[in-house]
Amino acid sequence: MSTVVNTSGLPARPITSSPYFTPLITVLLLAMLLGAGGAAYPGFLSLQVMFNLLIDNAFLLVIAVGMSFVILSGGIDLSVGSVLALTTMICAYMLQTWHLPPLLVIGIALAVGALFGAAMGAMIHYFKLQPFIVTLAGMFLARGLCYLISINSITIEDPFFVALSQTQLPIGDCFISPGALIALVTLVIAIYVAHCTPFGRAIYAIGGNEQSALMMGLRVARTKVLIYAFSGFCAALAGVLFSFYMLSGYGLHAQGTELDAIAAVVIGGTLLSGGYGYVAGALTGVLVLGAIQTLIAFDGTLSSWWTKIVIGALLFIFCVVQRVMTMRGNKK
Amino acid sequence: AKPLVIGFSQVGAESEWRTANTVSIKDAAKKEGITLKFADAQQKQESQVKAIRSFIAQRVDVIAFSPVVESGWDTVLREAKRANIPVILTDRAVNVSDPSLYVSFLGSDFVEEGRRAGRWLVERQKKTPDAVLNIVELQGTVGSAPALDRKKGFEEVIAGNSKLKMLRSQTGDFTRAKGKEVMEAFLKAEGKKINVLYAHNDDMAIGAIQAIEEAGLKPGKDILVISIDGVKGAFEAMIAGKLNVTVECNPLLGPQLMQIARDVAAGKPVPKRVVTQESVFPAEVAAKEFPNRKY
Amino acid sequence: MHSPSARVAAPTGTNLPMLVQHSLFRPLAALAILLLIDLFMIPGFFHLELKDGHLYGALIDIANRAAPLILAAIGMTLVIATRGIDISVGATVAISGTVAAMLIGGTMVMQNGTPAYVANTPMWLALAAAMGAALVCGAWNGALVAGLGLQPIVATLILMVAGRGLAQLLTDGQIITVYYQPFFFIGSGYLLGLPFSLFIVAAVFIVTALMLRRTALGLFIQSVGINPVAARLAGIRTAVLIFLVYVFCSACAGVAGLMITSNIKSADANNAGLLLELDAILAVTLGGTSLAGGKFSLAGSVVGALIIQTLTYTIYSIGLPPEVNMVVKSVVVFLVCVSQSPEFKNMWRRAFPARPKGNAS
Amino acid sequence: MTMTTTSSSPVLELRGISKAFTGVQALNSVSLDLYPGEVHTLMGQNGAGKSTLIKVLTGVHMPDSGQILLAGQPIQPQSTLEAQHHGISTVYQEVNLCPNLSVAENIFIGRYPRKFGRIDWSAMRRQAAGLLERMQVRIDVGAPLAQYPLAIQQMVAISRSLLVSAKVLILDEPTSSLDEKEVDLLFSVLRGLREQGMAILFVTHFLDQTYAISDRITVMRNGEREGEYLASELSRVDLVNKMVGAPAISGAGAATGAAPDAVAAQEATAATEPATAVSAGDGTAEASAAPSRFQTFLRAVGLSRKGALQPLDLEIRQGELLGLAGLLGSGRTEAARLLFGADKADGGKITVDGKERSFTSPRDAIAAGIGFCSEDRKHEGAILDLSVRENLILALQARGGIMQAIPMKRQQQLAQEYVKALGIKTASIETPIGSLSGGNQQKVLLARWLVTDPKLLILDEPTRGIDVRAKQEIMDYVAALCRKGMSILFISSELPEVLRVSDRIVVMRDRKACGEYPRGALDDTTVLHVIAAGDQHA
Ligand SMILES: Nc1ncnc2c1ncn2[C@@H]1O[C@H](COP(=O)(O)OP(=O)(O)OP(=O)(O)O)[C@@H](O)[C@H]1O
Ligand SMILES: Nc1ncnc2c1ncn2[C@@H]1O[C@H](COP(=O)(O)OP(=O)(O)OP(=O)(O)O)[C@@H](O)[C@H]1O
Ligand SMILES: [Mg+2]
Ligand SMILES: [Mg+2]
Repeated sequence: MSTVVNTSGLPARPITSSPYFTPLITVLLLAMLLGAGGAAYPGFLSLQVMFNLLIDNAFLLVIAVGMSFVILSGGIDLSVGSVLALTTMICAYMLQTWHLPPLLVIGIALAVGALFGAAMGAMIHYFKLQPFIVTLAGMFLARGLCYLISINSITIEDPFFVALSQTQLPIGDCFISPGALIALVTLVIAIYVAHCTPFGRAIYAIGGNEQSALMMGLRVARTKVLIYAFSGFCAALAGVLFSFYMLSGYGLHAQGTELDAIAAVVIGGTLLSGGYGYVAGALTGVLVLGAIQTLIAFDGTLSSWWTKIVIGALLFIFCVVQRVMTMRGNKK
Repeated sequence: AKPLVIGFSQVGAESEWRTANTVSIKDAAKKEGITLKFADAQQKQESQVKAIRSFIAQRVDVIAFSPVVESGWDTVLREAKRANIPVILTDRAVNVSDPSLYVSFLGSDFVEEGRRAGRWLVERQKKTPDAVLNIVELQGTVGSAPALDRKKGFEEVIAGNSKLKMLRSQTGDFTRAKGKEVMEAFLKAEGKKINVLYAHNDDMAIGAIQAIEEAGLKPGKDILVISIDGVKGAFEAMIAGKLNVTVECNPLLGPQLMQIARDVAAGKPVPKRVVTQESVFPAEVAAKEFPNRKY
Repeated sequence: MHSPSARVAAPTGTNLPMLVQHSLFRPLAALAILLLIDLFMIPGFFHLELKDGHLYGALIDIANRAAPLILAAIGMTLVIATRGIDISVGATVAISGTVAAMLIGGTMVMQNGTPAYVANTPMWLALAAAMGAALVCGAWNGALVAGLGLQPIVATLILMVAGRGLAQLLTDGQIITVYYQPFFFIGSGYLLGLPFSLFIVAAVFIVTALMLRRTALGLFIQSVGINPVAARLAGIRTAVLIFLVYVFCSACAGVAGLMITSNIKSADANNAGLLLELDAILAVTLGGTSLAGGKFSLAGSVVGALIIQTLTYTIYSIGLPPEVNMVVKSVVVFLVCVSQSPEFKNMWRRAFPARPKGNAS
Repeated sequence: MTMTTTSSSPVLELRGISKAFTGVQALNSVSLDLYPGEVHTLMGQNGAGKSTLIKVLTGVHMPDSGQILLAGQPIQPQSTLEAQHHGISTVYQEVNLCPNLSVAENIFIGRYPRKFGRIDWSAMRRQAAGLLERMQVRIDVGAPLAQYPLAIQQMVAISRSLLVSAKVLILDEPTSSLDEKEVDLLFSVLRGLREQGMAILFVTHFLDQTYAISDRITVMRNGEREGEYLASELSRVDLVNKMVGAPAISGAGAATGAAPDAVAAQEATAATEPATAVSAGDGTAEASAAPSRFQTFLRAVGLSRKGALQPLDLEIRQGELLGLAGLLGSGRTEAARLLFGADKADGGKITVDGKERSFTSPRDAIAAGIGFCSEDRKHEGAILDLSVRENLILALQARGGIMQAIPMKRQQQLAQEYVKALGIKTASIETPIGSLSGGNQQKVLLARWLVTDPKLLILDEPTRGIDVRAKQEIMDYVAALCRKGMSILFISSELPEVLRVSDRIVVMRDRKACGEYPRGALDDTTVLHVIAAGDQHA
């Protein structure tokens, strides 16, 4: 009589409605993809190939981590690919022309990225502009700035960068690159921030309902600016990793990476409308994209257009299976 | 014996030229009984690096690739070297600290192409020694190697000539639509002043030719049109008298590439630089050449 | 947008004339400023002349060039109004253009000295097939978004990635050149002295506007965009509506594809309509439609598209080096967007108060 | 003005606050004093400016003029955060929480318990469960808020506001979706806070509640303060008169009875009864002339949905007002949604007018002549950016289909008609519905269904947030429609109201029907018994 509402009468919540369900499906699908690759192509399932997935996609992972924050808050950041390119350009230019110490260069590059993001975040928040448009313009701007620095590609010869580029950290008889480690560390920090700090939770709240977040007294303005600053920072960090990876600065680097990052985040189970998802999903998403590419390279018979079609088809399968499974799970 | 396995990382399929290049390589491999692992990088350097890494993981016999960009190849090429896989570059060069990272570079010389275009114009100018020729230029994609080099080569040659004046230079992104659009704008801004159009590829030239016609001028006569590549469309335009000259940039690298690959695999020495056979096709020879064109 | 007040509470400005209050005012003003710059920077910019019965001039060029973008923007407006987005527009353009070009093709046959051209397939059939292909693209997107409930960006990303691949598959990676005069009429023909493409755009615009005005379509689309749950409970077939909107958007893109293909007389599967989707989205926003869905302005999108094309044209004509193109474009976008934001208007009013009545402090 | 009995100096003073929106002067020089250790109730008709006053006070809106003094010091809160820092804690009229976060987080976000610098999740859950326990809500606090019905969400919002050690607590219609028992619990919590010296500002439309809890009442009318009174010195009749403006009620006998608010209001509106003259169904036969009255219109057999509703048999007759009573989560809303096709039923049959139907979408139900007014107006009802007119004709237009656009003239005529008939307070029919006060939005949504002239109208909490007088008007209006042959399924958490208006009452408990009673078979006490026990089948 005294109990107003009681859960005892409710059926146990099924696994499918658990918030972990979508990411779980993605992990399963990824395992299936890798399994299929292993069955079809000898050598595919070797440890080094798996490490290569991380090494080759380290920069994408870092970008996707930043993008996760933005998407969780209900926004989007299209400028990341260009900011990455701009960072490589800044690094290369300052190293090659001004011969600044590499650590200072990295610091400056990261600061520029974060400031760039913060500026966009401020415009989005204070002028109530659409994130899509502001970051689209940001994308043009950052690319354009690359060309203003130089339209040529600049090779980086700085010994520190070269050393980092060529260091291989052995694990068994395989190896992993410092860049991949940095990316993983970034991921871990981001997961901690998202789930264990008030800032992280505020991101989720804003993604859930910005108006409510404001009414609940959260610092929406600060959080939003910080989110985009973080995304810009991640893009710049990815740019630094990319510089290690490529040892060059170039205005045409990483074209379309923003879409890869968005796709990775979404495949990782984060809802584009904001509020739902896990930062860790970025890793699964990135690995899925990487695995698709590796699979295609191992196959080695696809024409250019077939490559595109197959990528599209695999994306389709991923999205549909994920969607159908979740719909089954909590059909309402 | 086991057939030779070549891993080839292509830039993409962004133009007809590139497609012809791919087809040539695939056909040549098939004809020679070589197993070709083909990967399309969709214009992304990072994809090429990934593809090369996966070739190393698959332990192919030879790796060949057309680099998207010149710089940034040291690390992955070192990995290839450590795995004892020889690397051949096609079409574009790379900028590495240690030249032993690749065994051979097969391809055209973009700067030279630009120079050839320039030289043709200088020759042509001699026919009308007094007139000043105003040039407009349609560049390729901003920052891309062919765009930079073709501009450089061309400028090098016309630099000393006071009768050749560059009026406008703008990017047409290597596409017909953009070429046409930019040319329209040039025509509106400069009007009849324009005497020469130099386009970094045939596609932009073909687009621009349409713009010139729609403006009521005669391409090839009122405005001289120079372009680079030598695709079929360019020959048709030359036959119709709308294009004056195209500098060939030969995509048919397949047979030469397979030959080098075989030599490398057999341990034979190969030249570090193999320049593809290329020529300049002025309109006069177009009709005769046309039936021989493969792309 | 969760707060309705954002848009409602904004201007109380009583001293401004009605004109300034109109939602089209700012986009139009931006366009006017650009044209003004052209007037001073480009000699003879506004000059129009009649050449063999064709009106000829920079303005005509801009309008003509903007035609495909306007079409794409019209389709995109409706998609955005339902809270969606379609980033596969460029791919659809490539597909429809390729299908048309392949079917028409046209071979140059030398008939006693004069080159004559014949179409491989009757043109109407080719056009129908091209539009059919575009509609299939739209149906695919629509099914993924409305049927499966995928998020619009991701759903259309699939076609964006695969679409050009499909088009290239058809052409084997070649640029298909068309040699068939009647086909060229769509993209570069003239009617009554004006480019024919303008008539197509006008027709699509008028039909769409009429549909929105005269039927309940506009109301339904807005309802779905603002509150899909409530719209469904009010009895609107939300899924069908969303599906149709994507089909419509692709149809617009299909026509744009025909126009582009016809204009350059060839189908370039890899480059036709490249990044058109971004420009279309930009046009819609510059026109004052919010990406959050709901209220939209079709005319605004047209103006937005004209702004973009005028800007592009200006950049090409005033002799800017190509490497600054993007910087200029981004700066203009920033300026136009900021000037449109109500917050900016408020700040402006606070910074330069037009002597309003009694203030709080 | 009456003298105050409690402590001498107010914690919070509002001085001459004015606020105008486009076309509306929402507040006109309103003053208000809040004293510590007092419950101060704000009363007024829909659109009187109560919510606006609260929003000004808490930094959501900037006042055009006026002053806010906290403990004598002027403050100008620019945001809710700032207001919170000043010790002002608020529950707004529309639930403002994040649906994606867990219940516990919604309570604690912004002030998490920390351990080693990071959020202490387990402590947070424990404390959240404890807080809700005070209101006797026992739910899984780890589950996302969106899983719970509106009432629970409201409790969560209240718990959140209780968490801060605030000086001032503001509650804007917190009880609109709660039933009596929960209201009692809430009140006991509030009394506790009052003892501790907190100043509480409370908004409600329920006279009972007003008198149960308040020490002081401020009445607002048309954006102005009508007056401030001690609750003990103001009779119900006077209160209603002051809210409405005209001395509409002749004092006697209104102060007692099961539903005094209703009684008072009934009389208040006696004169305006002809408001129902607007005929929703011009063509339908007069009530008495309709031979079909009380023939079965809709019959549901074994209607069920996993996890939401146990098989339910329900019969609705023509021209009948069927009440659905029950506690929170008893499945009333679920039943309504299934009848309307808003959710898909797992099993069961629905027969309408003798024909078997299956509703896979609301459209099907609408085609069969059913209308449904949802309890969640923010998410399932109002289309905020659209105008009153557009919101009002939406269902009618949807039924007519895309092609048959209702001519603008007719739209305006309909809108004007209903704005007048239901007394909707709006600047114009072209005003976006989002800028109407909560109660007026509700009226527009009701009108949305009335214009479609449905054969069966399902009203899920239709009077939530509607003022005393309007509630009466609406219920009378609905009753008149019933007499003309429309069937109504009426769901309300206000038992007295259900008892008063229903021809027949179905009581639900634990997601199934547990009894059916004709009019008059239940009274205030027996119905509680039935709901609680559920086993006394009639
Ligand atoms: N954001 C807004 N824009 C325009 N008008 C508004 C806005 N908010 C409120 N109003 C208007 O201000 C007046 C007062 O509204 P308010 O919400 O304060 O009423 P209320 O007393 O809370 O009514 P209810 O009991 O129905 O909740 C109404 O006429 C309303 O239409
Ligand atoms: N205690 C609860 N825990 C979780 N979910 C609940 C609980 N109570 C109800 N629900 C869910 O809330 C939804 C609405 O319940 P239902 O509303 O049908 O009851 P109601 O009698 O209409 O109550 P209300 O007065 O809240 O509207 C259902 O989907 C039900 O599963
Ligand atoms: Mg209110
Ligand atoms: Mg309910």
